[in-house]
Amino acid sequence: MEHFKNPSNMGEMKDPDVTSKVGNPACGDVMRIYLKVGKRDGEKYIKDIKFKTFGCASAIATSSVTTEMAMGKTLEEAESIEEKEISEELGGLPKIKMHCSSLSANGLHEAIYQYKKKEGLDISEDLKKKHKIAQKTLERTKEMRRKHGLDEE
Amino acid sequence: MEHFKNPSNMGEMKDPDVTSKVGNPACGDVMRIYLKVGKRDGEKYIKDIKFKTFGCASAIATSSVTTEMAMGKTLEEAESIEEKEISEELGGLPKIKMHCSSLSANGLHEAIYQYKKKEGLDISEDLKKKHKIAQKTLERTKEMRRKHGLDEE
Amino acid sequence: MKKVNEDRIYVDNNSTTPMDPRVKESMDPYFGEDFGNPNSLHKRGRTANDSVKKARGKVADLLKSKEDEIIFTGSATESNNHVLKGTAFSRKKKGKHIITDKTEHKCILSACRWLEEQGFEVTYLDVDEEGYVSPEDLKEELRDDTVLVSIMMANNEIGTIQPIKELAEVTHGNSDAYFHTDAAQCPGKMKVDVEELGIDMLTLNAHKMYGPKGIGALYKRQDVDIDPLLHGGGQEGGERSGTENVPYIVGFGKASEIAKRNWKKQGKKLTDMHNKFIQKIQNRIEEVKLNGPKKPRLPGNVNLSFIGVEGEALVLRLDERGIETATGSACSSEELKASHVLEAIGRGPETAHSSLRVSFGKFNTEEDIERMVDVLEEEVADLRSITALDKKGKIGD
Amino acid sequence: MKKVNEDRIYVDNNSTTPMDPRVKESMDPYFGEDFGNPNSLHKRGRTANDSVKKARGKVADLLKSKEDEIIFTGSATESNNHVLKGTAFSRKKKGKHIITDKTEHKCILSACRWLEEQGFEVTYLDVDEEGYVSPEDLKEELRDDTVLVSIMMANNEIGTIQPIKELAEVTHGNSDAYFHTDAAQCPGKMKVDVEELGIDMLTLNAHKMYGPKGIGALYKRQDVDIDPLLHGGGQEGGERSGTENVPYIVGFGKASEIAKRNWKKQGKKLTDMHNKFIQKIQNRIEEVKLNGPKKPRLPGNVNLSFIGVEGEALVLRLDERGIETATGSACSSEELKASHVLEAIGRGPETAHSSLRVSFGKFNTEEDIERMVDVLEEEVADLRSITALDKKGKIGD
Ligand SMILES: Cc1ncc(COP(=O)(O)O)c(C=O)c1O
Ligand SMILES: Cc1ncc(COP(=O)(O)O)c(C=O)c1O
Repeated sequence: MEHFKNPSNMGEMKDPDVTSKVGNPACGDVMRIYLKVGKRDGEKYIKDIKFKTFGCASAIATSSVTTEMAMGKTLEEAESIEEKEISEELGGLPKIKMHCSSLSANGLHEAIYQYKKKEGLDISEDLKKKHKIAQKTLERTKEMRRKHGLDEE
Repeated sequence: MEHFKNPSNMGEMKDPDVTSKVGNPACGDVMRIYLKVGKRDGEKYIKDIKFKTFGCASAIATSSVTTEMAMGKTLEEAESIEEKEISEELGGLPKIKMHCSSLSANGLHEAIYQYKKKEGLDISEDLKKKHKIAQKTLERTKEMRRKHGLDEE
Repeated sequence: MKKVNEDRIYVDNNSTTPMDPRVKESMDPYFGEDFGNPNSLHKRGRTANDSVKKARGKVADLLKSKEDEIIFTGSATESNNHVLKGTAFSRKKKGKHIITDKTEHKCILSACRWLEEQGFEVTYLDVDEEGYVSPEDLKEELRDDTVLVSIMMANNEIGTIQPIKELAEVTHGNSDAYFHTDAAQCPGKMKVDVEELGIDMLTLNAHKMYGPKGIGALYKRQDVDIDPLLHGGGQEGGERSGTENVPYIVGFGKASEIAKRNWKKQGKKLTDMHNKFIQKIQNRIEEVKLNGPKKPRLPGNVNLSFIGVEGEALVLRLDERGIETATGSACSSEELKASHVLEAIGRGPETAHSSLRVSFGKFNTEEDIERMVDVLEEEVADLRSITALDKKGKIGD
Repeated sequence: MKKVNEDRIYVDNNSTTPMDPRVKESMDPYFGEDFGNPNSLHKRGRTANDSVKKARGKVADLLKSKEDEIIFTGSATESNNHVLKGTAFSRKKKGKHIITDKTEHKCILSACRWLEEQGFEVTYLDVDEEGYVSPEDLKEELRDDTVLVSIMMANNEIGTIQPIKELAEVTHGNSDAYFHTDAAQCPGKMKVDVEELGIDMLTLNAHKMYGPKGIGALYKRQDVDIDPLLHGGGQEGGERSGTENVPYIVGFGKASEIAKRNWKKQGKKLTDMHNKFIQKIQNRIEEVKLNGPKKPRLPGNVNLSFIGVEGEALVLRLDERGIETATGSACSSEELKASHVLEAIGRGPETAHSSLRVSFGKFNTEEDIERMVDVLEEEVADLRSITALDKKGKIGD
């Protein structure tokens, strides 16, 4: 669990091109991804990526791995990174922790979505769907917090 | 448990004046008492007493103690020996074994009943009642054996 | 292997067994440094968790089941209660009928009686004079609303080995009922292969196979779904809650490993011992009745009635002379009733109260047999000289 | 007394405790020569039986109950299931209503949920922000058909000590219901006197008081009559069947003897430790929330939420550095839900997922506190530098 003890690409980024936010604190997992996008051979690619995670050891480790995997990739390549690859990269996760790799994948995809939207780029149907799911989770969270009156806390 | 390992007055008696039989094999306890009655100072007394018991360790030990207690006593004295005294003589019996001391008392009382009946002596109401209970137990046993068809065994 | 007790002969192995020293050894670390709770996240917890997993694998190996089909419980009693009540309550919409037989261990019978009070219906199958349940009888009693059949693998008192494979086939071929067997007496002495037997659930415990007292297991086929008996923190995959008894689970694993390795050899040794013992007794003592099947019987199990000799008295006389045995007589039970098993095979009360159970285990030797027969001959003769019953075991006149 | 682990700091004593070496020692003979089954007539059986009796006396002494009011079970989980289901089924003609509260151990709550499925009705009382059940609330919910009230004595997560005496009085003064309390966390740290408390039933287990895992006890007042959970051979006076776990029963006896002798001293020591620890943390780390009552709390129990720091991650970071703790976060539970106890006292999910439970035991020392505070300060800072939540523990924008 080196990725848990000494995670890579961790922390805030100054002047990111875009930031995403995914997760559900009711489940104990929230993640932010910061992206800087560059251009290489006419293609947009991830020039820098950082994360912040509120989550368990697996969530932190998958965040770290995901950012390592995404770094330097073109947007299209990064968009196609799936949770399965992430957990494989980590040497496999227990079934009960699979949601952690899905969190990191979501965080990455959401960041790319936000970037593409901001820049007015084409967004694939698949990415749109992913974005919707991420949004819904956040909505549910807000609702729950309202319901429980949690802001008084 | 010396009375269990080496019971006193155990075994059959040749030419007894009377024999009694009490108990219920369904409960694992059957006892026979053999009596020889003598006369001393004009009073009838127990000149010799022996027992045979099919029963657990406590049943054997109480049989042994009961015969020791009765030996040499007048019939009236012996008639008044109660199960409580018997168990006390043995240093107390666990509650669950109290029925064993009652078995021995019953055996003794039944033998005296049979003797008095045979000799045409006066029988107290109390002794009559005790006899009736002993008879009923035996009856129930026979019935049960019939019901279970046990004689085929 | 060193005898557990040098001067006394312990032949009550169907009641409980001495612990194998290797089992004890396997448990020790978990009473010390490795005391962790398997549910904890930290290292001590994970160590405990790994050990439980390993032990589960060993029990699964013994039964040829999958790992996650093994649920650790607190006893065979608990496993049996779990099966009966768990099935009854979870399937009550499908039906409320259960079938078992009259020679089951009391934990099956009294759980069934309680279920009857709760509105379930139980059929108690008769057995023949050797203790066998008949597959035809079972077939006749199966109904559309039968949800469970529970028949023990080997009887703890009289050693009858039931035709489990056949009974399970009859059950599955003629109903939707689950088939459960209580196999507490079997491992380490005979083959117990859940696949081959074709059963749905099976009860085990450790203390009949040289493991500790107070731990049991339940094999439950993956697709069998019943209610838990102990609800709570969700241990054992939610099937049986409560902090895991790590040392005993590890010990159970070790005992299973040994049982799996040795059952053939042990089964043969114990069978030879009980056969030799029965023959010697029958040669030297008159009026002895063998209770249970002639052969084959549960390896090591002997049950004899010495006519006219009350069982409890005989057990205590033998005990005085250093031989530890058991009886189906029950002069110290609340109801004073002799064994329900002996009654079920048609023994009358006198015979039932005259029973002696001798059960050999792996620590017994040939010399034990010689000494036992000598002592038995003397004590039976002595108690017969006191008995109030006649030669046929009757009250007479 | 020698520390159990020299290099690692174990502060998860509310989960399970290391075994006291004297307890281990007391158990050992029963894994060897004295392996007998207490139900056997012979000497080995009687020896075992006597030992069980003696141990029962010691547990009774601890609680100031009568000997035959103590029933040995396989765990606190079993004792609690026994009380709930046994009372529900035996009193169902009188009524089908049970009252408990939202902060009970899961074994109470899930047994209640199962009973609801069987047609019983359960009221789960709210607690205030420190975790207290209010006697007034209880009074309001009591009904003619209430048959049982079950409120724990001290909460295992947040250390709230309930006003049991008062709650029992309210129950008995306003209904025919039995009053039960789960006191698993209490012995050896505080007074547990069943007479003084005026309760009908009480749950205990050994592994929270330096005894073995896999044994529990149930105090049941003589005149309280409920159904058994484990039916069978009639052990424990027919209240709980199954061959007795003699070594653990003996160990439980020993642990009780020690707990009875030392509870005052230990209670004070543990209270001092938790107070000192809380204070140091609050002095050195910002944005820390104390969960549970300010004081008095269950001696040794600390529950803190480090805002923005997920609990499971913190536990594992501390574990890497040799400190063994627990959390109310449950990233590895099926439902991913944080502690129901923290929810019941009004903690939001972020705070609940940020909780750390530290529970001191008798083997901890003052030096442990120093080292722990240093390490915690570092790890909390590090995890806060990664966290996606803002300073208030919110998601922000
Ligand atoms: C208050 C309380 N009740 C019940 C239990 C259950 O104990 P066990 O898991 O040993 O059955 C625990 C411990 O986990 C507890 O703290
Ligand atoms: C066949 C059988 N089933 C169940 C049991 C009950 O075992 P335990 O008392 O360990 O629960 C026994 C042993 O007594 C047994 O022989």
